[in-house]
Amino acid sequence: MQGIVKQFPGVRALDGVDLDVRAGEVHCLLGQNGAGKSTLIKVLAGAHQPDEGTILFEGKEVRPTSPIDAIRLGFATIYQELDLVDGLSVAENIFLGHEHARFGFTNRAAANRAASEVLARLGHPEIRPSTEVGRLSPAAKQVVSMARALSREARLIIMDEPSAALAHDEVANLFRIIRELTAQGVAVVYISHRLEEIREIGDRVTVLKDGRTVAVGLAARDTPTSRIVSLMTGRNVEYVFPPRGGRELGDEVLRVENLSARGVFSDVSFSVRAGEIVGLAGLVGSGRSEILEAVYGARPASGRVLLSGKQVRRGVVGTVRHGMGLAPEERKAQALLLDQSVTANITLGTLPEFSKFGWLDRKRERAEARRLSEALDIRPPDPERPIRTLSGGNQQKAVLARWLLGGRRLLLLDEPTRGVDVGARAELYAVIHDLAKQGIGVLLVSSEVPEVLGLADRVLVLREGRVIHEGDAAGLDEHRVLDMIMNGKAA
Amino acid sequence: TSNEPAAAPTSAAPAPAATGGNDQPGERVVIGFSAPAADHGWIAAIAKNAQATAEQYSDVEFRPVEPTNDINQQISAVESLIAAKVNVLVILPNDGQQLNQVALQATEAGIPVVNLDRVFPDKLAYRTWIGGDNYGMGVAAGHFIGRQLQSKNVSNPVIVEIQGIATLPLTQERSQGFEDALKEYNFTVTAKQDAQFTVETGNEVASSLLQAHSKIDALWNHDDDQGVGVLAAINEAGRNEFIMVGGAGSANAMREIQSGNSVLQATVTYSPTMASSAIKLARLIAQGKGMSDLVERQVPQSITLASETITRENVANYMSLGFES
Amino acid sequence: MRGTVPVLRGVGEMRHLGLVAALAILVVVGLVTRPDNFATASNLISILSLAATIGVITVGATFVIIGGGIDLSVGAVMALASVWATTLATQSYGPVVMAICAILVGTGAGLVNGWLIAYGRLVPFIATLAMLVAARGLAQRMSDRRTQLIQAENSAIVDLSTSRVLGIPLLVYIFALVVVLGWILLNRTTFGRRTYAVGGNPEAARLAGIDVRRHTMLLYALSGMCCGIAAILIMARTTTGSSTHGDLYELDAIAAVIIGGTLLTGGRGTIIGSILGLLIFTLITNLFILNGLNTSDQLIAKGLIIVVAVLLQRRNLKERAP
Amino acid sequence: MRGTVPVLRGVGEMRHLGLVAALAILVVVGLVTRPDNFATASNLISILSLAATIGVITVGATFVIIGGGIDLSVGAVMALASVWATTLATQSYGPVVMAICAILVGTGAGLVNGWLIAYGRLVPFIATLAMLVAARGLAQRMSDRRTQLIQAENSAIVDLSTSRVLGIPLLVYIFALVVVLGWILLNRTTFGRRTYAVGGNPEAARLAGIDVRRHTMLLYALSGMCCGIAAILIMARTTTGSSTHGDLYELDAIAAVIIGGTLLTGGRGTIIGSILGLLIFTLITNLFILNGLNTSDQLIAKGLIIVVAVLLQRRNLKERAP
Ligand SMILES: Nc1ncnc2c1ncn2[C@@H]1O[C@H](COP(=O)(O)OP(=O)(O)OP(=O)(O)O)[C@@H](O)[C@H]1O
Ligand SMILES: Nc1ncnc2c1ncn2[C@@H]1O[C@H](COP(=O)(O)OP(=O)(O)OP(=O)(O)O)[C@@H](O)[C@H]1O
Ligand SMILES: [Mg+2]
Ligand SMILES: [Mg+2]
Repeated sequence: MQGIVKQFPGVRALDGVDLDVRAGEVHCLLGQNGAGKSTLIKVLAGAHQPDEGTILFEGKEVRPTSPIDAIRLGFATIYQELDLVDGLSVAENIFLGHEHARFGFTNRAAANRAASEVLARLGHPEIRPSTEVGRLSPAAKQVVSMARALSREARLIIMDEPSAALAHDEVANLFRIIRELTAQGVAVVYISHRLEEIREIGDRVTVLKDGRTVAVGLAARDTPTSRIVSLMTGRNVEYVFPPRGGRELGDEVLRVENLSARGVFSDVSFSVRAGEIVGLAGLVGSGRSEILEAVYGARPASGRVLLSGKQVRRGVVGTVRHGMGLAPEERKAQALLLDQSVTANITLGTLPEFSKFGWLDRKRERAEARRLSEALDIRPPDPERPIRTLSGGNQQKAVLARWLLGGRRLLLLDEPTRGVDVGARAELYAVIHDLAKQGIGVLLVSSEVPEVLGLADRVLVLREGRVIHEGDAAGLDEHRVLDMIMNGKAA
Repeated sequence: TSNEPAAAPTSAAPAPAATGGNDQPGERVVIGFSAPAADHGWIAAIAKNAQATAEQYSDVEFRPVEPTNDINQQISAVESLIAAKVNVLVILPNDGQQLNQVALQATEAGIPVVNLDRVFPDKLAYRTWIGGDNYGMGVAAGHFIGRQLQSKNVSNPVIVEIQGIATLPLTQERSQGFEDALKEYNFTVTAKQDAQFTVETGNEVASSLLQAHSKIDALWNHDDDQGVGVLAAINEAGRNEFIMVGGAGSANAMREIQSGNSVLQATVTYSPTMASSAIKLARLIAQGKGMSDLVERQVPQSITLASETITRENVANYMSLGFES
Repeated sequence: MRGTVPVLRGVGEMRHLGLVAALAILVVVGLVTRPDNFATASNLISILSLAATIGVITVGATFVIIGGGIDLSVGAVMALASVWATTLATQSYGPVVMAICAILVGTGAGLVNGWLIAYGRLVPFIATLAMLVAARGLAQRMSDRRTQLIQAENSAIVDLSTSRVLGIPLLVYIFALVVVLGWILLNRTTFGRRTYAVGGNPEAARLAGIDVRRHTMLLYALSGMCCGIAAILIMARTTTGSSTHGDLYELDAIAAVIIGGTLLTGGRGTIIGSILGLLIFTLITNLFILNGLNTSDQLIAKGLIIVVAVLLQRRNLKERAP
Repeated sequence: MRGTVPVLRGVGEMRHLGLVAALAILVVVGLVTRPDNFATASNLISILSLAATIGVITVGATFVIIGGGIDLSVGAVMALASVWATTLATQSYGPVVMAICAILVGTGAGLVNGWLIAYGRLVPFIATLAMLVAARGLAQRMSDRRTQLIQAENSAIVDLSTSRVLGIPLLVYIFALVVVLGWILLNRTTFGRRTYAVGGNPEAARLAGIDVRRHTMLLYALSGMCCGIAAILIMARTTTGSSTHGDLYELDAIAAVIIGGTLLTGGRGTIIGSILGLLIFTLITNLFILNGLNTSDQLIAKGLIIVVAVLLQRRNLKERAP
């Protein structure tokens, strides 16, 4: 790809990008949130039309004007936002657009068989091809997305943050498959904000910054992290967690007693004190999100939830009024009003703070939104833009910003850094720490064990809906936690 | 069939009674005309008759407004005619009561209103009313059925009634007349259902009614437009044990009656020719003339058409007046 | 499970239990209130004949709604097709040409709808509303607002309603055929599967390489074709073509589809649900007329029954869902 | 930009340009075809009076649709409110009680809709369709299918239509007031903001601590209240209460809202767009009336105009959007 330019109203998302990918390699695409990575690969996949620039594939100029063209060329894409049809089965989703059919009549048995094979290859034989996709967990959906890309005889596979919704062992699975593919000469474009993944799987790296290529074909294994980070951000960011300690732990803000929901989790008890960060570690599907939702009152469960010693009325309205806030895991489905401005999205949870007798103080609202988007470095820095036009990572920041307002006492953060770039991640960590310092209790779920260990004071390790270990984060290392969540050994 | 070119009388208004010099061109008049939407054969015939009659006179400028079934819009339409200062208005209201006020406005603005068919409750609202006799229609149908059944010595007959749009006052009047007439024979209506004046709804209602009553003696259907559907349902069910009477007097119904092998043995008229008469009256009123057959110097305040019963015996006389549904 | 007859399985599926229960209750009411008239063969046939016309339309509407659209023009298009097929000119070519004419007019109107929506990017609601208005106008123009009788030499059309095979009128067979074909198309072909995709997540469908626009256009054409078939049936039943046919069918058809469990937002739904929904409506009307209820009371009762039927279905869904 | 009068800004906004252009074209057509009648004060007032009733309903419908729902019962609820307010019993308490009665009946029906949808979990389409049917039936029952005249002693109601201030009938002021209040509620209050949230992404709204159910219920109550107000206006215009009032208003209101750019899927839309959409419809009708087109051509023309108006708007949107 040469000199690709893509203009959106008010934003030049791509401003002359070059990318060259060789057969059989894993080419990583790096860049800050909003750098233009997703836009670039959408151009390649035929989902966007470039304003300028050419694409050469195997020496010939191609111009995919629609996704169909790109698919015919042998490009398969896993998009950043899940692109599945909830009402169809797993098999139907995988083969959507290239069904097993004769004269237009579908052959379900063949499709289910083929789907089982692909899923088994991905290490997920437990996902049944006839299950409706709408009933799967986000991680399983991601697997189905990958299966779909693999089901095509692709020459080039593009993966936009495929690992964001995956946990440790799944990523390993993914890498195994990528290696199989590249061994067959398939080229892979891989996007991720996790540098350690790049190191492990990548061959070469292209770095984007503000819609331009700033580095081409860096060796993935040998380039120093600091150099990559400074190429991406234009400054030096230390990818570290703020020092623990220096925080006073106050009274108990949250006490959970014997929380159970049939088939998801059982007998969960723990507490969070003011100023304390408690992390939940566990495999995908271990019920972490469900516990958060149950604590928040968004999901029925038995057991008691006490906020500052008082039992709160069940239901989100009550818990929010008592100072809880939840940043949910699926931002598009659970958090965002895509058609509304960034401001409206940020203030949604705390509207009463900006109103008198229901009358909105729009000036104050805008000012606060502006302050927060600066603090979290949401780009572009215009809070009046529809949030739909923001990049994935920036949307995620807005989701977090929602609960930094209005005196929360307890924040529930579900995968708060999913899809957030290295630089912003460090900022988010600092923000979370600051919040704790102000005496807010934080309950954190993350699939990245180092993140849990680095941020939290105390860690609960979950396995199949049960707490198997509870203890200080300081006394744990990544290895031990992984061991526990994989093997269930409460060491 | 109805696909034949319109029978003569619908385009040429029925020959007037000897009107002497009244048809001579006179002072130029603008006649405003407002009626419900012509989504139905009878109303369509009303609009056509009015138009055709107006065109016969060189001194008449005919100004129809968009027909509509929405009261609110018809009020607006009449308001626009008042604003355009027409000389005389002919209004067939969707509902006389609801258009009363705007008719009153017109009268107050000095525009005489000829009220066609559905009557305004307030006599101040119109100069002349001309319309059919809905009650009389029911009476005519009731008497025909009553006599037929009596002559067959039927006791406790099953008499079924298919009404038109139930919310129209005219429907209620028709049913009342029917009931009252049947009472004289000690008969009552066994079942009645309303349809929407359309072929399709007539068909739907009839096919279910035929299921509900395995033996029927007589059936009165208020409207010949929907009657086409009613007859189709009867044929489909293969029923012929009863006599049927229609309403309004469409050409199609007359042909059925004439054929002699139909259950439809009579229809009671409610002739859309009244629109032609209304235009003529409007013209006379605007020109300050009277009706030449009458001694009075001015057009009368109210004229009610008689509802006639068309049977096989007299259908030939009426054929030319039948409107195509 | 996979082995059983598909239609039966469909009816038996949990999600339709509520509807089947509602139907059963109505049948019981019928048996109790009119033991003599209700359960007769002729009444059942009459119910099916009544349901046939709108039933055919409902099949098309189900496709459109699952595909994420809506078609308000169904009744008007059916009226236009019936009028076009019964003009003197068309009638002179005989019944076969009349039937083909009706289907072509319906499909053509559907294609216009589809084109406006898929390529003209009009909202379905507006495009088909415009078609509703325009098709009625055109039908009135063509027919000069008269009811056009089918001539004696073309009575083959009317025979669809009056001739019977095994005691059942031909038009009921046509209805059944359309339902079965619709079911196969929706459940056993790529076209059907893609319809769910286009309605459920058009962006995902596009990215999966489906030509969403063409598919959308075809959906409306299909709906139009069903209206054309329905026009033949209504011509057979009423022996006429008329611009007044099919008044407010759009509401009835959409209501049947939605009572049947299809989401108005698209992506989910079944043909069998729609047909059950329709039968509920038809049965309600039939029961009312059998029992001689007046229309005001009918309306009130209908409103209540709709609510109860759907609540029944809801309860059922709830028990099933997690 | 931010400083200018909000309403003006709203009208001037890009997204409404297409609508304003369509309106402008219609005005030009009016001026050309009827130079003498069109631009008169009395004609303009007549247009506004005609638009007032359905305009008030449109305001409520805009809220419901932005909130992700649909209200098919508006016309029927208006009819019911008009009938209830004009029963002899109610009339005996005088015009103020009549007005209050209309509003209470409307709001009550809206609450029932809202309750069924929010707590009974019925699909809005079905719940409000059931209400449509039931309310019409009830209105027919109450009025015994007769038109109920407003009695002389309660002519204060009728005065709303006949009395004028600065040459403009009172009911036009009421219409304007409802529009302005609606605009403020939607754009300047937390209620409005929440409406967008509930319609745009109910799950997100729920997780943000909004009581989605209660809010949904209030939206339908608001729509019902608007129907109650509309009932007062229609009573004033027709001097009657009747079960036939407001037939098919639901289609007109929804069409106006959607032409105005509100998404049927919720989460997006403006009051001003709806009102412009409504004015377009009303203007079309007015032009037809003035020009005395008395054939079915009107319907055809109407269909075409709708398509063109929306295409104009689309083109405009396209230029703006990616
Ligand atoms: N549809 C759109 N309309 C307007 N602007 C857009 C649109 N899509 C993307 N943008 C803008 O283009 C820029 C690049 O976005 P893109 O999604 O490609 O970023 P990214 O590199 O994938 O970021 P992330 O790591 O957060 O996913 C951003 O500034 C974004 O706001
Ligand atoms: N709506 C649902 N219906 C049925 N099962 C569900 C549903 N939602 C979640 N589950 C199941 O509940 C379990 C916990 O799921 P969940 O994805 O929330 O776990 P998690 O620990 O939060 O993992 P993740 O990292 O994906 O967030 C899984 O087995 C999942 O399949
Ligand atoms: Mg991205
Ligand atoms: Mg989770």
